[in-house]
Amino acid sequence: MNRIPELKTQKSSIKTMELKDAVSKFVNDGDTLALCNFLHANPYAIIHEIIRQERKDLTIAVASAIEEVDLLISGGCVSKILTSYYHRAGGRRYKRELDRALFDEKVIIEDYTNFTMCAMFMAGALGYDFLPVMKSIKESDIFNIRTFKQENKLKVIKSPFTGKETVLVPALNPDVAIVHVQRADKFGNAQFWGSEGTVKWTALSADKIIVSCEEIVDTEKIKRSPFLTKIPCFRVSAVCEVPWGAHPSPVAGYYNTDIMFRSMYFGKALSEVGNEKFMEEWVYNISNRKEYMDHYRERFGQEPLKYLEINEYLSDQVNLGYKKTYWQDDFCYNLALSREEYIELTEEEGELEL
Amino acid sequence: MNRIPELKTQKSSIKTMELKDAVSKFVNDGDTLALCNFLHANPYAIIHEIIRQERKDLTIAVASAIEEVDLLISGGCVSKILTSYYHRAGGRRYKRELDRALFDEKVIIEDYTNFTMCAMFMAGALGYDFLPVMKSIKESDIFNIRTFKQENKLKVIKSPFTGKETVLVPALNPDVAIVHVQRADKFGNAQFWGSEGTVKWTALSADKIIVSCEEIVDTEKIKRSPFLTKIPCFRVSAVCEVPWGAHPSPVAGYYNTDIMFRSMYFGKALSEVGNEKFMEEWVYNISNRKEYMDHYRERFGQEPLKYLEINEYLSDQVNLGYKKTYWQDDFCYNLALSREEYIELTEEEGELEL
Amino acid sequence: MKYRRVEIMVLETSKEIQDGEVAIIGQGIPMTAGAIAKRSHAPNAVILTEAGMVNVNMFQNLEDVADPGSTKGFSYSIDLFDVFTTIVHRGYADLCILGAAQIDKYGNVNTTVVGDYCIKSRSDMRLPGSGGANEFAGHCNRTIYTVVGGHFVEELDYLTSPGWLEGGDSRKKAGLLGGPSAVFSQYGIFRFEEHSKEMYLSALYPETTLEDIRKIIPWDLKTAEDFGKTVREVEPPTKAELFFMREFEPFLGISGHEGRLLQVKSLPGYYEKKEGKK
Amino acid sequence: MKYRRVEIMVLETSKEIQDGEVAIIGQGIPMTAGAIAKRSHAPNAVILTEAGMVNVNMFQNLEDVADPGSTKGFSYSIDLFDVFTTIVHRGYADLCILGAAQIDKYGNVNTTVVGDYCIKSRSDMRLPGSGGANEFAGHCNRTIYTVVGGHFVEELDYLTSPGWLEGGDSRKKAGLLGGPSAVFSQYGIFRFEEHSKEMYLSALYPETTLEDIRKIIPWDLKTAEDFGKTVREVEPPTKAELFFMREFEPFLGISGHEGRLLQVKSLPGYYEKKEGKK
Repeated sequence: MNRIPELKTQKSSIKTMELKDAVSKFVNDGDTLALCNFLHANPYAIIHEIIRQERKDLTIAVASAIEEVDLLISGGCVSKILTSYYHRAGGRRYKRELDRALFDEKVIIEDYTNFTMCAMFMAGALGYDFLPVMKSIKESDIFNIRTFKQENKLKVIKSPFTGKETVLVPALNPDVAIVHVQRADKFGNAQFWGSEGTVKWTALSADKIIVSCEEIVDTEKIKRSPFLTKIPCFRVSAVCEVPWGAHPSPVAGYYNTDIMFRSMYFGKALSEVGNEKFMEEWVYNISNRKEYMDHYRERFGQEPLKYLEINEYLSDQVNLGYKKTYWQDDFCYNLALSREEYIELTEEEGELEL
Repeated sequence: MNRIPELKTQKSSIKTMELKDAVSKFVNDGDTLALCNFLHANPYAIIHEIIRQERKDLTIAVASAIEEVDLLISGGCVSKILTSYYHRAGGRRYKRELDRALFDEKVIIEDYTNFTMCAMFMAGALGYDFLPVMKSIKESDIFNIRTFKQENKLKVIKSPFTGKETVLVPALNPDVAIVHVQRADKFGNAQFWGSEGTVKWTALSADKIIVSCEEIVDTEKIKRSPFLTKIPCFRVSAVCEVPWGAHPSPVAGYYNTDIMFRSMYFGKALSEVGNEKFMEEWVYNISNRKEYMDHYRERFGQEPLKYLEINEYLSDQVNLGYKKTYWQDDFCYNLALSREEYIELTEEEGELEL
Repeated sequence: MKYRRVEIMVLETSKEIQDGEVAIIGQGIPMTAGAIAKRSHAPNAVILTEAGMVNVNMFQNLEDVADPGSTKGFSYSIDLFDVFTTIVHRGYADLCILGAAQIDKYGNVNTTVVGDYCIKSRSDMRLPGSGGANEFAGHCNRTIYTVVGGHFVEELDYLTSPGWLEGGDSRKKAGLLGGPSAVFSQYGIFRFEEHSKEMYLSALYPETTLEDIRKIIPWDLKTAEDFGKTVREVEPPTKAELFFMREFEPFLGISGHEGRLLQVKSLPGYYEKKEGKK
Repeated sequence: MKYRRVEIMVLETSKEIQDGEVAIIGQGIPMTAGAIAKRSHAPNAVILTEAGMVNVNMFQNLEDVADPGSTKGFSYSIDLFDVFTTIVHRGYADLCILGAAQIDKYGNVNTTVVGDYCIKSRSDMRLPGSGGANEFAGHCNRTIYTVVGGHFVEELDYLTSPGWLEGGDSRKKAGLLGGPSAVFSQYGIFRFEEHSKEMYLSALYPETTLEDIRKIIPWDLKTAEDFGKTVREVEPPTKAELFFMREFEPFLGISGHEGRLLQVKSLPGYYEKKEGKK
């Protein structure tokens, strides 16, 4: 998945569109698809749309997976998985889509660690071929046992400066990354806070980035909090306003984990029949996130949503500041000259005549 | 300057102290001293104190230097410089301390680029021996001409994954880093915003970090803006409240560059006599920053300070949020049980007797 | 009043965190241990998770290591890469507290798979995988394990996280710092002998005998007495401690299975209607 | 009304930035060029500096690349490392605008030292050094140079930033992307021939002749006419353009030396008292 960095740009312009169109335009069969969110604000709305549009033969790259990858497997979208963690809810009695797919040899998995997954994304995001990683992985079966990455999983060199043994990961540059964030502007400047996880490096490693967000906000809000921007406008292919786009996972400042809904899913997904029913009801029979939430309210009422509400804990306001302009009341304090004196001087010092 | 990472910790505790004591305790003759600030909020107060305490034989490591390194040279503190940029105000007629010291062979300089300086600090901060860097440096005399770093300045290897030629920098782990920031709490959690430059990687590369700040604030303010924290408490050796600690450089949200004062310095520093006068008046005859600013006001009045004032441009407030506690009015919504039902269940499920 | 073994285990685990230390907590049980430490003997401890929330002060159990809503703020927001490199790799993490599914006598741990890695039979079972555990175990000063529902084994099916490797100085030779320091099971506490690095019984929980312990350990376990020390008898928890823990994480007072069933049933009118009819 | 050559140079430089492009601006002259582009033909250009302020909309000249006070906000705050890697190295920087002290016919540049690197004689002179220039010049799609007070030379005293190296495909062979695209001097504009990569005269400023240009170029300079094109004659600036530029950066209307003298004198009562008596 390495490539020589090429001259490329996704010019700064308005990037808002319907999620349906973004997936249709930017996700292709056979792509390596990176999931940016690390257990926080998982991009469920985008994933449901990818399943509905029946993408095939995807290689999923994700540092820590919860049930979102099970859904993609259910949808028949996945052939390979690069990951370091795959949530298993409680012990031997809980078999799910991954277990069935591995047993049936429908998918193949390559195990890493959260850190080495992140380092591969980062190497890709930086435009390097490789990055060094921490040594502990070499003393594990994660290093020894390799499936589809084989000799390109991890390599060991001697540091040319100290001679010390150093483990390297290769760069990972997915075709497309999907990410859910709190907010973005119409140009695609995407802001994320709470637990940062692997969002930045995963997103920036990809060629194309699809952003869904709880709300599109005015650029002035972005400019007043530039430290919250994790993905700049000129990297984004599409930005889609999708409230509740990460349900049932939490979004800092917007909503809490829907534990009940997740438990319900885990319960159903134990059997193939239950899993199919879930997919039918919550993915295939739904055409967008608004319908999904309408269905939720119809099914369960408003009460479960009340436990997802978040209390207010506002960020501290600091002064970002800007200086006085050099010219104050026709006096230039930078040169200690009145406008008249300045004009006189420019006439003296000028070289050409207008 | 590489070292095997050692088990070490600077425990979380109260780190406030007088700047005088911080320099006396944590800066030693012969140290490699890193200057973290990149043309923004340069730590002048700490530098003046180091000069007054007559530290000798320092190796200065800094991505971009303005006049602060000239001051350290004037003070006889410096023997080596690792840098990539050294501000020269306007052409051949402007000779300053660096020019004199190089001609007299009092200091030796090794040239890098801003990026490779930063990458060396970053390698050190990450605990790696080396990091890859961008290839362009290999096509320059920065690569070809080497002074004291010799073969350890830069090395070239073939990428073990792709065979591509890759330039590497070695890690840089300075003994002590000095940094000026907007604010910190008493534990040393240091917050910085505006232009971020090289602050984070330079500070985190060092064994000891001395922080000066415009103000010490309550930890609650830090917790409401964790994304502004660039150095965590457990890495900091000392935190010193020093208002105006970066004058004449700017501090985002606090004050603007004092262009007039810097021009005055550049003017004086052209001659050895003028430079000595400046050092006498602004460094040696002053014992701390408060005296420095008192002297400034006495000398120039309040008027020049008025041009340093910063207009208010407040950061946008976002909801960091927190969830409802599981127990609401003796009802546990997480398990959908009343307290009575819960207690009954714990008695049923309990394994041991109290 | 009744209590569960896991509750005393959490309380004992919390005592591993010293004041002012930098402690990494993994998913599940370790989080409650961290919260107790922070509210009792270690108020200045810096608790963090790999998702990059540093210096959290959890008012209740985090759903997972990235749960942003269980703390009113935290003092340093970084990402996963920075946690591992600038804190752990540089040696600034005093300890980590992790869970183990299989653990051997040298504290090597498997959290990846039970049985064959390629899931060739129905009895082979995927576990979550390393997550952050491999590097935490390999590079923190001290690694503390909690074993709930996991097993002590002669041989791991898969080595996810390095402990003392083959014992003795084998870990040091591999260039790794720190190492496993204690293992908290539901029956007692284990530590590692200084030179051989072999796990031994250090303390027993109330109402528990050495025989109970031997039933879960497949090798000839040594105890503190083999090294001239005594096997400590752990005090039962206080009512206040139990109350605090159950407020913080109601799951602790009941079994995980029971808890999950309750959660599923609580979605009003759903579970009953659809599944109840079968 | 009089104007200075540097003012027309800034205006012409600004035209290199296309709308929506990602443009890196270096210290000094390039900043005003960026500001003009943003307020005229390229409102959606993303202007950034290596200190990590991305998408600035400067209301006046930045004192330097890290000056935080000359923009009311910006949309993406990163650090220097991220600018170089995630933006420049990955190929997302459409162009950079840099200053040159010595430049040769293939657009290779020296900003490090005039004379001997080791400053063995009083005539050897340190310049600022690379700063960010080496990597910008080596990895941006297009590099634009402004030459004010610098020199066109046959041979550089030190190669700080790679241009087309020895011309032809030598840069491509070295594995570098992009390359120098235009050079703005005080007398005219230079571009590079497609195959040989040799610098040629592309445009002349008002009241300037080819002979004026030849005086500052030590080699036998080709012009656009050698390649069947015409040497464009640059239009003089408008009064509105001059007014805008001088509001934005008053220094542009006067010489740098004069400006600095004025600044020093303006510290009330200081310069006069101490230095005036000499």
